[in-house]
Amino acid sequence: MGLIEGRMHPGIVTTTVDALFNWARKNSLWPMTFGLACCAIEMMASGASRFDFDRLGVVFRATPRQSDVMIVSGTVCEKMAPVLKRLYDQMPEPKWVISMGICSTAGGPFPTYSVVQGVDHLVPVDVAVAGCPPRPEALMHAVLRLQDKISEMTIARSSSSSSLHLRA
Amino acid sequence: METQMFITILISVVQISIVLSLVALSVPLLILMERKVIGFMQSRIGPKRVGPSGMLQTIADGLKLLLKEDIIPDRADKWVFRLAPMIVLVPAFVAFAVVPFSGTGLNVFGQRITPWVTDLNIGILFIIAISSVGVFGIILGGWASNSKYPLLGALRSAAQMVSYEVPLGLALVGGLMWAGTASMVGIVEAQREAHLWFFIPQVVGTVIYFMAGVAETNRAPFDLAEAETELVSGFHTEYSGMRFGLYFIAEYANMLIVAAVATTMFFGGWLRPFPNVSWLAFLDIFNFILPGQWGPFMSGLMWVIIKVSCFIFLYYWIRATFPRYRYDQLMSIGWKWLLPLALANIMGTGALLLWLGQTG
Amino acid sequence: MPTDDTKPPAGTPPPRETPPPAPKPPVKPPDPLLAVVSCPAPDRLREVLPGRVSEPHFFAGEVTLTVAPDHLLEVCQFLRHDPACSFELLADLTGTDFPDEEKRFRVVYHLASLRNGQRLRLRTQVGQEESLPSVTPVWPGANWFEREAFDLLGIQFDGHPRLVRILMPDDWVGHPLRKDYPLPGYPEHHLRYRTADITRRSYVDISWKATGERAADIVKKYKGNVGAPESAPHVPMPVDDTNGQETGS
Amino acid sequence: MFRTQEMEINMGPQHPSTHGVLRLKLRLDGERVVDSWPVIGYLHRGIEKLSESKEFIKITPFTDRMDYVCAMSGNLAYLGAVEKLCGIKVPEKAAYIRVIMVELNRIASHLLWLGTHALDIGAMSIFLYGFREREMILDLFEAYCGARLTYNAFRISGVPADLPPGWKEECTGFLKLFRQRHREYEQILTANRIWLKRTKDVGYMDAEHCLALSVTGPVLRAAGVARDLRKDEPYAIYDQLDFDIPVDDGCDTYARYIVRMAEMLQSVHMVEQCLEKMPSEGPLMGMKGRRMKPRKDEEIYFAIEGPRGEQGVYLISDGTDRPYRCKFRNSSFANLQALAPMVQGGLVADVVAIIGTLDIVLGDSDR
Repeated sequence: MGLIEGRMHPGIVTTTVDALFNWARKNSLWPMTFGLACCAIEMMASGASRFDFDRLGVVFRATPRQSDVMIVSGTVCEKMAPVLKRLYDQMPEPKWVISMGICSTAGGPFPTYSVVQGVDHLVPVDVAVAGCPPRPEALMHAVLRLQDKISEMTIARSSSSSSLHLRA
Repeated sequence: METQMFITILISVVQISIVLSLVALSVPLLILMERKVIGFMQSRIGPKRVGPSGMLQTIADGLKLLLKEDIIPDRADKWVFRLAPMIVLVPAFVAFAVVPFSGTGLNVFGQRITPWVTDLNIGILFIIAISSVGVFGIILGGWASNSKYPLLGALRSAAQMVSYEVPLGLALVGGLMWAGTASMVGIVEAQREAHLWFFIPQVVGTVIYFMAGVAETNRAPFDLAEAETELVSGFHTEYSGMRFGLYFIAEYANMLIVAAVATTMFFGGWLRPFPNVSWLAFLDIFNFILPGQWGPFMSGLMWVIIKVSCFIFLYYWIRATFPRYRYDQLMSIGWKWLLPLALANIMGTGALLLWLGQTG
Repeated sequence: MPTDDTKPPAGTPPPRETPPPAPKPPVKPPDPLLAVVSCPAPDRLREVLPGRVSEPHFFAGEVTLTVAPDHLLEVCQFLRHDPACSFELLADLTGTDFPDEEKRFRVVYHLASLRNGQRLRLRTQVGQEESLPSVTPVWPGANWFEREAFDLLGIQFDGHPRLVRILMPDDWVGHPLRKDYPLPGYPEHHLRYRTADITRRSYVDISWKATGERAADIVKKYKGNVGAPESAPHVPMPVDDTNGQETGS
Repeated sequence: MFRTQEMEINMGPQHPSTHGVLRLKLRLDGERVVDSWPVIGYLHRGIEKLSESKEFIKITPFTDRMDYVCAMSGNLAYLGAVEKLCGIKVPEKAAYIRVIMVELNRIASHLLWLGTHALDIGAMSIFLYGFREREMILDLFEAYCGARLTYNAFRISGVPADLPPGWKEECTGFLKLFRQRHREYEQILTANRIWLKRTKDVGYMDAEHCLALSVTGPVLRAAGVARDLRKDEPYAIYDQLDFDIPVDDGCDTYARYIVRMAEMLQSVHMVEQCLEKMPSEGPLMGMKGRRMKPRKDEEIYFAIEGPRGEQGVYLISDGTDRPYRCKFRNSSFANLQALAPMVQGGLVADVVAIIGTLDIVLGDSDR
């Protein structure tokens, strides 16, 4: 949780503040430099000249402490799973997860002994991108969808049990 | 008597707040410009979506950082961890107290307001002394995180800053010898009287100063303390949210200080190029646009801003171009090249001044 | 016999493009894949170390020699250092599982000689309980290849500097490339790497130490890796779910 | 009272410059590396096991996903192995198209290496310039096979389609532009003092040690050994092309940089020749149908020169249309063994440079 989430009763009207905060959050999504497999190359391509993630305010940060969104770009293997989980736990709230590509979404073409069949076994996924690997445009679309999702957030205490996050 | 004192204090407070807000506001602009400038150098666009042409990008970043969860690692030294970013930030801002932003002051309600907070007669020394305090913030931050990469970053930073303080200070001595004063305002006035910017006789000093300044501010190619590809994020690896933001702001404020000192010391502060050549007076355009006292004030401010911006642009340009030095190479440059050169520069300047004094 | 060193490297060109230029076999076999190619190594071995290796097998321009594990190191030393052979490069080392055969694993060594432009495959058979001599004294590069064979197939190499798993986690149970290991693995083995319940904040102790301790128990329990374990080694994870409890207020 | 203590530090699996999920345990004395232990396998996806249950033709997509930076080479190595096992001939035109694609992909792969290597050392703009040109190559691939990264562009015994109309012109235009851009990279880096300081004598490994550790490819060539399978054991149509093997005897990171930069130009030269020599008409597939019956109980090893070194495939047939064993000998795996000896005694900053210079792809090494 951030600084003020969940401290206000849901009855309190917080729309303007919500709008401001959500605007800030969605326009400054810093993903972690966390490449796993093939998709990581496309993730790099998304940050590079032609697609230029910086336009959307997306800057890759090296440390989980300073990042907001984890792009799981590639196959998550059993050996990697605990690391991934720990990295997720190290990120400060509010945080989001984009599952990039079919491997991290559902195991992809690897129904094998060493592949985690979907990263949602480990961390809660906000946006899943299809493709093997997805094109940079698809990743960009995922970021835009995540921005839509963030626009729905509220700092008031949520009435649903799954806490503050998403109603989108 | 009491009212006079009250007014003096009030003026100081106003000056301080203006300077503080000016610096604080220019930091987001600097960050935005960095992303834009480097973006263009790398044949991409840079922030474009947030606000008109991405102008609000850094505002959004800052607000987001404020709203992030503030993580203090379990095994960190909690108080030092909290304190460290402030130790970095405060000196970076305090140093602006002696920076002259323009030449002539303003008369408001019969009170004279100078375009600098104070004109210490040891202005340069004050800046060097204050800015070296900032090192502690970095060292303590890295140490208090109780994590290995930050510790390595802090060690690098400590060694780097200690070694580059020396050539940084020595590089300024040559200029001081020309100026004959350590007051920031006095230095500029000396340049007006000498009819030349001090970088002309002090080319070596200027270059050494700028190199040491880049190293002091932990910028590429000397950004070893936070070398992203080596030490993850260096000393601030464990910092999240606004505490990281403070480090970030301090870094840019330090860049501004280095640029401002270079401007004052070597590039004639608020003076236009060739201040004694009268037909160049048209360069001070604000003298013709604005009435009365505002004209000279704004012209001086314009020159300071232009010169500082050039330095900042140089920072960005270097960052976009150069690979990073290695730790041991950095040390050897500092001690084996910059320090002897700076000393030689002082000797040469002394000899030159002696010769000039005898002949002239 | 083209054993002289001055001959330019003939290589082992693929037969589909250019037929092997070197010596014409007396009787052309009907299948071009089975053509005999020139390679000095079998003859040199026959001269110097008689009886150690089998007759060469030719297929698709490749030469295969079979060697018993006892003579492996000796033959390798010879092949590496003999000037007529001079196989400086161990291109590959791998094993294959043949569960129906008496000696279960077939291990192959792909050697390449840069000086002579030759390639050679050395083949040996080893049983599940037996071990092979490590060829790391001859080619230090065999280190990781042998670790991989140990990891994925469970082949033991004597004299290896540090024979530990390389691709799978250190505490993995079983050797996946064996033919009796199912492709999806044993899901029970994976569970300790998962967290079943996901909340926004779930701090689960997944430190290496913790998994290591638990893994030791698993290894004790399921020694020998074939067949599904009786019970899943899944330990329920502590979950911090305060968000849900506070909603009533 | 005062004592020094060695520090153990974990580089990776999540670290900006480990090129994926390599983990490197380092023991440091200050900043100097005393000991290192690379840990791989964080991307082990069980492709070899998976291949045993697939038909020959269905394995090709997995080869894309191993060395995902140079997927065409992976395709070619695997398909070459299958064709060798079954004795299938590839039509000349298809071989030309394959070589064009593989060489273009080699350029793309080297560009990625250049970008990430330079980024690790701190020159960030090169990374973006490299990607800019790489995108042009990907456009060419996309026009040919529809994919940007995992192509699956070849089939057993040939290629599925001819070059689309206008492709040759596009390609020629790109190659012309690329030569010019290549000069720009050289201007930025080759004589750059900082670059020289950071790469000269870093990661030294001579030919003898390279061979002992099964290291191949540009690393071996930068140690003065002109080992290139395209010349030594020519496959496809490489014996009809005129090209040089860039060799440097510096044995260090800078020499590898020089070799790879020269290789890019050689690839450009090769593609130009191929575009010129390629027959305009001719069959594209050497066989009809998809089922194949290799001889029972035979094994073959087929290797090509990938951008990272010898890229081999070892197949054992059991007479069916599936391989009994399919082992990929990937160069990253073997080359990674050189990492520990290379970083020994260096600084942390050198570790990063050495990881970059080995040009590893973790999918390639972990499979």
